[in-house]
Amino acid sequence: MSSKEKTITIFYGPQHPASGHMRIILEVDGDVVIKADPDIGYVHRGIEKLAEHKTYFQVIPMVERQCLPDAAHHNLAYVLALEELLGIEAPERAQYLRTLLAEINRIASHLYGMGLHGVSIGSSTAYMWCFGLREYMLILAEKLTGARITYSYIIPGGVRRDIPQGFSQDVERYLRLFERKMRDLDKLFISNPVTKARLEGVGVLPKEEAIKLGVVGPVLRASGVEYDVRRVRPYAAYPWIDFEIAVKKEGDSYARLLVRVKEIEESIKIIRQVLKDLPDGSILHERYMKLLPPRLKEYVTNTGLVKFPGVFATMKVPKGEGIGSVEAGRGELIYHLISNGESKPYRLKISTPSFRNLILFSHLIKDVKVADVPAIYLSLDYFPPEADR
Amino acid sequence: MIDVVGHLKAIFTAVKYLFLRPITVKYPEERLKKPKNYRGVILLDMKKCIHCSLCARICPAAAIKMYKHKDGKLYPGLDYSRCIFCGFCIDICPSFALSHDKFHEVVTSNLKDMKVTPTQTLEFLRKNEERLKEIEPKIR
Amino acid sequence: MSELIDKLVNELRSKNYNVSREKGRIKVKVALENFVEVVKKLKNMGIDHVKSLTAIDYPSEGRIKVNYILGSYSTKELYETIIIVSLDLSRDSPSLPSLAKMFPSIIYQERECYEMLGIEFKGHDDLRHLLLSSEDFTDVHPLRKEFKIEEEGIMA
Amino acid sequence: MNILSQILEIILNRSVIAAVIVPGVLTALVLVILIIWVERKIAARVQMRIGPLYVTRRLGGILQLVADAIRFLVSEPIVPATTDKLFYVMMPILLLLLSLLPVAVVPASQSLIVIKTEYGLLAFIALAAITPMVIMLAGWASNNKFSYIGGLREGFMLLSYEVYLFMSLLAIAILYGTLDFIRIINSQEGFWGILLNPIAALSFFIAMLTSTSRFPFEIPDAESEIVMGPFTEYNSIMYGLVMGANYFRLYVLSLVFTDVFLGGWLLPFKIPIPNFVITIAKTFIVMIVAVFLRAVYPRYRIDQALVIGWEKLFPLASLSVLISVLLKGVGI
Repeated sequence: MSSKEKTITIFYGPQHPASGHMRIILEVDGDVVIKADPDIGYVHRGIEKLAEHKTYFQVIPMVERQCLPDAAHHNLAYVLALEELLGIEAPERAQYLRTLLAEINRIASHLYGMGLHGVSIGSSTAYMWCFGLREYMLILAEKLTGARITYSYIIPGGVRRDIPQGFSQDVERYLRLFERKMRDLDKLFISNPVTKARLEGVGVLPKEEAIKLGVVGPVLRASGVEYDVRRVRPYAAYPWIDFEIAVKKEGDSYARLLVRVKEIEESIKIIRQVLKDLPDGSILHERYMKLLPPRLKEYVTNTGLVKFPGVFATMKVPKGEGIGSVEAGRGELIYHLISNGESKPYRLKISTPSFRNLILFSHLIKDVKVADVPAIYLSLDYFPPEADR
Repeated sequence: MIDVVGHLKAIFTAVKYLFLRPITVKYPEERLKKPKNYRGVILLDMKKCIHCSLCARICPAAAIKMYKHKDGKLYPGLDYSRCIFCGFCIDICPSFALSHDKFHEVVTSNLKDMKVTPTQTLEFLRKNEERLKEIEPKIR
Repeated sequence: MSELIDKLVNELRSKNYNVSREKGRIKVKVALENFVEVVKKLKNMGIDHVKSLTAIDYPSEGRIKVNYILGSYSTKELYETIIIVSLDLSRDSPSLPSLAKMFPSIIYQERECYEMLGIEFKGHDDLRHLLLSSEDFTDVHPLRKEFKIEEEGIMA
Repeated sequence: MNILSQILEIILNRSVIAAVIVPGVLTALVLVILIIWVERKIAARVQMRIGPLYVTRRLGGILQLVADAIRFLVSEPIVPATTDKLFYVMMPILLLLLSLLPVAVVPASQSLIVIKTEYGLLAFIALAAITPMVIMLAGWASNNKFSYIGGLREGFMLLSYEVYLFMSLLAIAILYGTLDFIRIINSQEGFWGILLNPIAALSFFIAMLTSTSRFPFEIPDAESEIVMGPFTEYNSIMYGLVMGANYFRLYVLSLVFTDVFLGGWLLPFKIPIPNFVITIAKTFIVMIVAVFLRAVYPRYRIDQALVIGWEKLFPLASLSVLISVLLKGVGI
């Protein structure tokens, strides 16, 4: 830097310890950021293009991989779009199981975001705690699906596995433990006066601005807009489930943290409700059950493990377009799937919450201290691989 | 004003945890018990295989390839450098020839060994399990 | 369905736009010259953000179809409705007016669409590459159909 | 024979022992290694982890830090091309020396003191005030944007914490009517300074946290904000020195805290152990409390730390001076 320049440019990432796989180009005057320009694409894998070269079924594990903390929701949104094209709806029990996994995953996803948010303002304890508590949810998901993060659990027409024996008791045990630890986390991190001092009034996003910028998820709800896809366009078992939408008016980093905490509490409630109200019945749609030979059908009903009919390998999907939208951990997630009647998608457009929140970087990180950059950035729970796809 | 209660609560909670047991699992000496139906490595029972190659067709990572065996028939072989353990091949197998093992920590000394031909699947698992036995994990 | 949505649909129909309506969805097919007018009308009726911008390449028909998925956060009656505005562009030199001034939420989506399919958004202040490197991908548009990916067979 | 006895006389000289062994270099080194281990273990425990374990497993990984030190020693030092090389290389060494220098006037027991002086407190303040300058210079010499911001932050922090650090010591000096450490300690017989003037103790403790950049005031080298602050460009042994220097500073300040507020080697009851052991043990406890806060707090923003310094702690330190004056007036 020459002595004449008044400002310096800081490359906040991709090698910065708190940046993730992206960079923000900051223009800094002393300790104040004047301008921020996000530069993304470091983890772009071209999932939309790759999807055009895979069969409908092969796309399922792939779409999960753009956002590992939130795999179930990507899985679900894609399958909803696909089911609209196929013109089927999963049986009720499968819908409840989808909701179960989605909520377990939402807790894990929020804890992931909160942990990183904690370490961004210096609380390594918050980081370790959130990741430790997230482990409980991963264990539950593992019991349900057989995998820790990449579930590939939801398939067109249903889900792949019924709940294992004794699952409800396991869930109750883990949830109790989880709730107890959450109360300690609240004392240690969330209500910690230093945390409050660092986050309150930082990165304020007023309601009008939030609406204008079209942001999504906890960020939107922390600014006072009561918009939750689970409520406005209910999918899976949400029409039958009673839950509150977490809303805050302040719109600052702390409100976004609190909205996540509240949503975790609601998710726990939903998980309990799902396990209480879980209806009996098949977990795979009638149309595909019919295709299975009797031996396999018996196996499915006895073990609760779904066997795919052979048609799944090369499934042809009617011409048309399907839209699947879910409330993912980070916000509204939309899959726009266009089929031309072949066995591979003609075009798959994924509108991810992280990508839609990207616009906030240049809006919120302006006239703030350098120290506030991580406090704002990670309060958005921005996940670079999800935005880059 | 200074939130004294908040400070004290935070400090006391931290002190409390000084005396509680850690939750860390000392991997690899200890490991968590894997649940039933865990999606680990994939085993092939060559007697049951009906050579339909559905597994290779559905494999999302193109990890499964069909190998021509001595008897002139096709059997699936798996490339673990690609496998993502989604278990689609197992679920689509109409004759239960493919199945999961709970074991999942696949390690080989070079990349070529990750490609497992149909006849090697069991041997591959055994080799890996032996490597683990050297550490003698405690299951928690 | 609420009255507001009825009113919205009727208004659009009265202008002879091609409007179809399903559960929770309104599809509007417009021509390029009416596009801005329709979007302005929608904006006046409470639509305030763009959820998704999808462009689909149809090389055999020589066109690129652009879908805008719009929604509203400010009007409660419109929460559940999504509005899909679609229009066709010629494949050779696709260009259409940018909505970035009207809906800031589309700025990055337009940038992505520009690099992926080579659609030019007139009036966008900052039409740079976003995800792809600008050196390797000038005039290469990966989401067009002529961009092929190698595929493997199932045999070893 | 004459030379040998002279050498022996030098070695057995109390000043030399004080400088080299207690409370000087050797004790400092051992305590620093121990405190880093304790810090990591405490943080791990609060975070439901185990912490360092595999080096000397039976002792709970206590030699982990020795292993780390060896790693720092043997890794290749890299001097970036854009730095001001002379200053860049010099600063870590200077920093280490200057951090430990104030220990020269601080006693560990009646006689274990390098330089016995009537103006110990004053000398300590003068010596302790140099290190922040070196940190700023290190940041400047690195010629890196993050180092530059980190150096500036250190400068800002310096302006705020020095004031209440000195004022709390002033309160003590007024209280006991002397600047001599040993006389201060002797006057605490029966009644420790922390009980007489707890406010001075509090503001000194917080100043200690701030000046050694401990949580919640870990501001100059905030990792998630400016990578490693002034030390971003430092690596291998140079970084090891920088990191050690910080803990040395913590040690010296804790020692002063013990001497001034915790009655040095005085105990309310009699036990037959050497005086310096008591002092060092107390110092270690103060250090543990200081590093424990890492597990509790996030960090403040720089402007908040400055506001806390000027609006809360400056009045508090002033109050402590007032208390001292009043106590003096009452005639204690």
